[in-house]
Amino acid sequence: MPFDQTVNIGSLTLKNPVLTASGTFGYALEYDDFYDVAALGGICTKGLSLTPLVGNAPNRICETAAGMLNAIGLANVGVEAFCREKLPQLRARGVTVIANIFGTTVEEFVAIAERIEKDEGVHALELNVSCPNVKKGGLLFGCDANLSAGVTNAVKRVTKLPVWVKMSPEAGDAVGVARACQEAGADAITAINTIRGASIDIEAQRPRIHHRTGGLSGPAIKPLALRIVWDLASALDIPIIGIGGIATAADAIEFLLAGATAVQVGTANFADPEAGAKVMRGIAAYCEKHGVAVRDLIGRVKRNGP
Amino acid sequence: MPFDQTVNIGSLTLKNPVLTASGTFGYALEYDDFYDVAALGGICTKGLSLTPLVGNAPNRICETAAGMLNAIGLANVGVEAFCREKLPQLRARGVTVIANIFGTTVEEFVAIAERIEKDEGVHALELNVSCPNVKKGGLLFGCDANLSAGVTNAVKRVTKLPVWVKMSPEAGDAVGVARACQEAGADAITAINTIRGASIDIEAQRPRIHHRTGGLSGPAIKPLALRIVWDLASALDIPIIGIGGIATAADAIEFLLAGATAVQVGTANFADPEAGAKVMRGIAAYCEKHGVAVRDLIGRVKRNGP
Amino acid sequence: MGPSYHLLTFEAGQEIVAFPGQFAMVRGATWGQAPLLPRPMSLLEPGRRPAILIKIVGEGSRRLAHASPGEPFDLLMPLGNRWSPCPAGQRPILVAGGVGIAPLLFFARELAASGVRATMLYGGRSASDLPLSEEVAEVSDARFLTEDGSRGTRGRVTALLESAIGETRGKSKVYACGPDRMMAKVAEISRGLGVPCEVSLETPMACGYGVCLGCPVKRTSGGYLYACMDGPCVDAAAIAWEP
Amino acid sequence: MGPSYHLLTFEAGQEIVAFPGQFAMVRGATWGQAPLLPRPMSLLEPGRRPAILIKIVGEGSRRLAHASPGEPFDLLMPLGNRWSPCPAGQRPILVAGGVGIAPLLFFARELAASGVRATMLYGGRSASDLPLSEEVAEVSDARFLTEDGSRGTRGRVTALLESAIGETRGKSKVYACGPDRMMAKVAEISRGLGVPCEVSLETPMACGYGVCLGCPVKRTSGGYLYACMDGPCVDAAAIAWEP
Ligand SMILES: Cc1cc2nc3c(=O)[nH]c(=O)nc-3n(C[C@H](O)[C@H](O)[C@H](O)COP(=O)(O)OP(=O)(O)OC[C@H]3O[C@@H](n4cnc5c(N)ncnc54)[C@H](O)[C@@H]3O)c2cc1C
Ligand SMILES: Cc1cc2nc3c(=O)[nH]c(=O)nc-3n(C[C@H](O)[C@H](O)[C@H](O)COP(=O)(O)OP(=O)(O)OC[C@H]3O[C@@H](n4cnc5c(N)ncnc54)[C@H](O)[C@@H]3O)c2cc1C
Ligand SMILES: Cc1cc2nc3c(=O)[nH]c(=O)nc-3n(C[C@H](O)[C@H](O)[C@H](O)COP(=O)(O)O)c2cc1C
Ligand SMILES: Cc1cc2nc3c(=O)[nH]c(=O)nc-3n(C[C@H](O)[C@H](O)[C@H](O)COP(=O)(O)O)c2cc1C
Ligand code: FES
Ligand code: FES
Repeated sequence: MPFDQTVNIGSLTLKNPVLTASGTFGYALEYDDFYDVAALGGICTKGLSLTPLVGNAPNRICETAAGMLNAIGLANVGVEAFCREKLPQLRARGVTVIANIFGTTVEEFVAIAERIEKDEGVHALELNVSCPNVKKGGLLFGCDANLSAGVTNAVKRVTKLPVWVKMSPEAGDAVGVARACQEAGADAITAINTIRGASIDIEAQRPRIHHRTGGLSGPAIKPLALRIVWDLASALDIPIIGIGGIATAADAIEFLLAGATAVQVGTANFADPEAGAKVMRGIAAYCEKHGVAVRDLIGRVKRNGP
Repeated sequence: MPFDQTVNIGSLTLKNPVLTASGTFGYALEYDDFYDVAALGGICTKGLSLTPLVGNAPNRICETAAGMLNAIGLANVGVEAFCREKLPQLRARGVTVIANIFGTTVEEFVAIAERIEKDEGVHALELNVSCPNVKKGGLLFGCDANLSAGVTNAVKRVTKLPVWVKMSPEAGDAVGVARACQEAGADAITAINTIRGASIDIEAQRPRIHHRTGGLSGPAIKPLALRIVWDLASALDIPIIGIGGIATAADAIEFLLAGATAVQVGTANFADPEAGAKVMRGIAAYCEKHGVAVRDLIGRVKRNGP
Repeated sequence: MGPSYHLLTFEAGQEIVAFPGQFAMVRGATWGQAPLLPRPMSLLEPGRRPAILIKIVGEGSRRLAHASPGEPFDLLMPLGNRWSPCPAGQRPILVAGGVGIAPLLFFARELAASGVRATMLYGGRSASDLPLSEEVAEVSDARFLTEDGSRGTRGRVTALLESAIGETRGKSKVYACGPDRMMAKVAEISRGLGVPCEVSLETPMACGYGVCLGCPVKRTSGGYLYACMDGPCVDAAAIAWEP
Repeated sequence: MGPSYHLLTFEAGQEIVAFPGQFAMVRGATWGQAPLLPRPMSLLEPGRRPAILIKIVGEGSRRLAHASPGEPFDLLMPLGNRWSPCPAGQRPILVAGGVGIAPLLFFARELAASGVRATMLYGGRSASDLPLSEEVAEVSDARFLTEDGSRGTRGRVTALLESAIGETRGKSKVYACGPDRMMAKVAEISRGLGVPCEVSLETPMACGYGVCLGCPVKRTSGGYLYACMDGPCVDAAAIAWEP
């Protein structure tokens, strides 16, 4: 391949820098009708908890300007069912699997990681310390440097897999939290998870989301995500995986230029199930046009003078 | 008037709950061709500094999905020119004037407030402790409870005018910062200022904003702003003035229902110079339809069960 | 058709095989970043020129309704399940509220094609809320109801349901699509008379194919059904209707 | 017209009094939340049916260019200042690059109406980048240039400027609109030959009427000009061109 698309996230080499985001791609098996998901750099599973969760009461979603709110509440099949029912099928397809995991305590995170360790087929763990839609855990961890580092460190001790930590944009000091995770052994930082928002139905005079607030995602948050990724990439030594509002290859390339080593496509999968594949192809076309390998795009944005 | 539109922000009674936002409405004199700005609840001036500022190098603005980034850098005529050249004209028109003021030190804030105190015609001060586009001051103040409270307290001591403090959405603990300002004597909290974002031109491989980052505003941030206003209104005793992405009366009513006592229209003025007037009329129509005074809308949103 | 109902027909470029009850996720190819999500719409007709019936309730439906000829759209279809077949010996009673007629007219046509003329109770606020009523009358034994009495019987569709079921001496199956409150009432009446009832769920949806988990509906047996994957056509008895 | 240039004419419903160099802020009334901001566009024609010339460079210009007949738009106009009149005894030399022709064709028509036939140097990448060239030739002494030689002289507009000024023996005034780099070069040549030069600034704009402060242009005397209020037509000598 003249314009190499592979990137390295620590010890893990991805076929290309495009992953699909947790919670927006199911367990990837849903995409058989659309495209070969094994061609992706990777897929991040729906957030896995120690035991199955049914999630929040409806309404869980509503649309906002160029974005959406969601308060799914981490409805998922649980790590056990995932490993037994989904993982073998993903393995058979040759998919690069990132398990997104969520616990309400450090012990839960550790137990999930240990369970995953027992099977083959997961290539990295992504710690969701930034879910805004659950009562316990979630944001509490992700906005605090010590707590985030504590989770990271505890998980690192029980797994041989690379550990990615997924950041909240609500941490007052995102760089500080990320740096603490880096020091605790994180192999990469994923940024960003959603930021909490609200919407009110003025005729019913009720929140549109039953949970009152939901996580804002989609193109609306792209500038925010890009800024945070840029800040993190400038400050840290480990790779940053950029996410937030990416719908096109052009969006993804902005993140690469800002310093992301890879990107994730989230909400865009809803409007177009093939969004991930299109972003992948578009990046390759840009590399060809500019005559560069994808890793030469990383952090290439020029700085302006004062 | 059967459906009273007046609201009280501390000791100040506004004709109606609609103001126009700082930096998006010039000094209000620019609107003579469009409508009578004295009919508004109030206008917030462009941020005034102690001495005139020329602002940042171009490009200062760019559009994003349902939003825009700006890094104007607080270009303004300075408080002296404002008081001499603009204020008399505003006074003559009977406009309710909120002076938005900005300093890089507590002393500067105080000096500006003292200068304004000397003239008639300003009805309240809005402290911009949350500007993301300047090298000193700005966010530094607004994200720290002690610093914000310090500025508030110092200004309160030299002015008889009501003091509003304008919050940054980037404070890790917005409620904590606002509460500290309340305790320091703030008469109201304005929320929110812009949140920092970035955008990259992938062909030029350069930031679209010379300053690298700019403040994100417009409909994109409305869910975020509404959530913060809702949180603040639930936690504080002083009035909250809601702002962020308000373009229509329906948007404004969401903020009132969430607990804002008044609202500000910002970026929407650019697409439609009459946006403020339209929001004003739309709220009155809603009050008529629902048979309530505007103050009965404040905080009226219903809570969902668990 | 009333001012707020619109029929939209697409040139699919290929034969779309779909069944009554199934839906499409529809998005304008030129919408850009807002509206962001595709909108779920029941299929009214399959084939090379699939059609939907739109009621304007917000920005997305407004743009669909006012599409200009030749405007490009992205459609994901067919999605979800179909109305379950009506068992032999049971008479199908279709109960439609307003735009809920779309999947039921499609169903009535399928039934008619197989030689079964369904009973249709079709209601709305006023005469203009009964789009496609002539087409409905062609393929079913239709009774119209309006709340203001401007067409057919004055009242709500549920007013005639009991007698319609009675006419079949309980040998019927009810299929309903319309506002939640109407469907809950239809479900209650059917249960009371011991006849099976199926409803087509309407919830907000982001994806339409099971990955966002944004379309839950409370289940009587605990937890949630997902409207796009477990429905939209579901046994009414499985649903824990909101009070 | 080339594939990426489009003429858009509005039914203003009233007489728009505007002068060459002034612009409009244009936004589709149905755009909703994105594109958010109106787009600045030079007026090509005033009157009851004002017109603009659009080059597609992004989403906003694409939507304008592909507007369907009857589509509603919000226009704020006229905004900004006009080209300053050409002093008696000086020959107007208009230098246009691509879509920069719009305010200059308007100007050439005004000059022609007052009995002055301007010199026009009109350049683009290739023949298809010279929209409205026939209209231009009608009202001015036009010389066309293309970089690929597909029409007129091969080269850039600036190639002929020196000789055009020379022909007037320095008794001319230059008016330029086009890409920044072209205008900088035109300004440099004019200054070198001691003739006055005016340019029409293009910057991003949010409001168009002086409140956002988003349209600064660096001034030689320090600080900034604002393109919407101090321009768009400004003395080229006042501008500190980027290197
Ligand atoms: C399986 C399925 C089939 C459907 N079939 C049809 C159809 O054939 N014809 C038709 O006109 N509509 C149908 N709908 C409803 C349609 O999807 C919504 O009306 C549409 O998405 C609203 O989009 P909007 O942008 O116009 O309104 P929005 O601005 O999104 O919302 C306007 C109002 O409608 C409510 N709303 C939003 N989404 C839905 C929804 N899915 N169901 C009910 N209310 C909603 C909102 O709460 C709000 O009060 C169907 C929905 C589902 C789930
Ligand atoms: C006073 C004035 C008069 C103008 N007259 C015309 C005209 O008659 N015809 C015409 O086609 N265009 C004209 N323009 C330029 C036009 O406003 C921009 O091309 C348009 O706003 C781009 O919008 P977009 O959404 O298509 O592109 P965007 O997606 O906003 O941007 C696409 C590309 O164009 C660049 N761009 C954005 N805004 C401008 C701008 N104002 N000037 C130059 N480049 C820009 C961006 O940096 C980006 O690279 C004028 C601009 C000004 C300030
Ligand atoms: C419906 C939905 C469900 C999500 N579920 C998860 C999740 O389980 N775990 C997680 O880490 N992030 C979750 N996210 C966050 C996304 O992975 C992503 O960080 C965020 O949506 C921003 O990216 P986007 O704008 O591309 O969607 C979810 C997002 C959405 C919209
Ligand atoms: C171009 C521009 C300039 C602004 N200047 C100021 C300012 O001088 N002082 C200030 O407190 N806020 C300023 N703001 C922030 C707005 O007042 C407002 O808080 C923010 O834009 C969010 O509201 P909106 O989405 O309605 O625009 C500015 C915003 C914009 C877009
Ligand atoms: S609509 Fe996404 S899971 Fe049902
Ligand atoms: S465009 Fe807003 S000040 Fe010039």
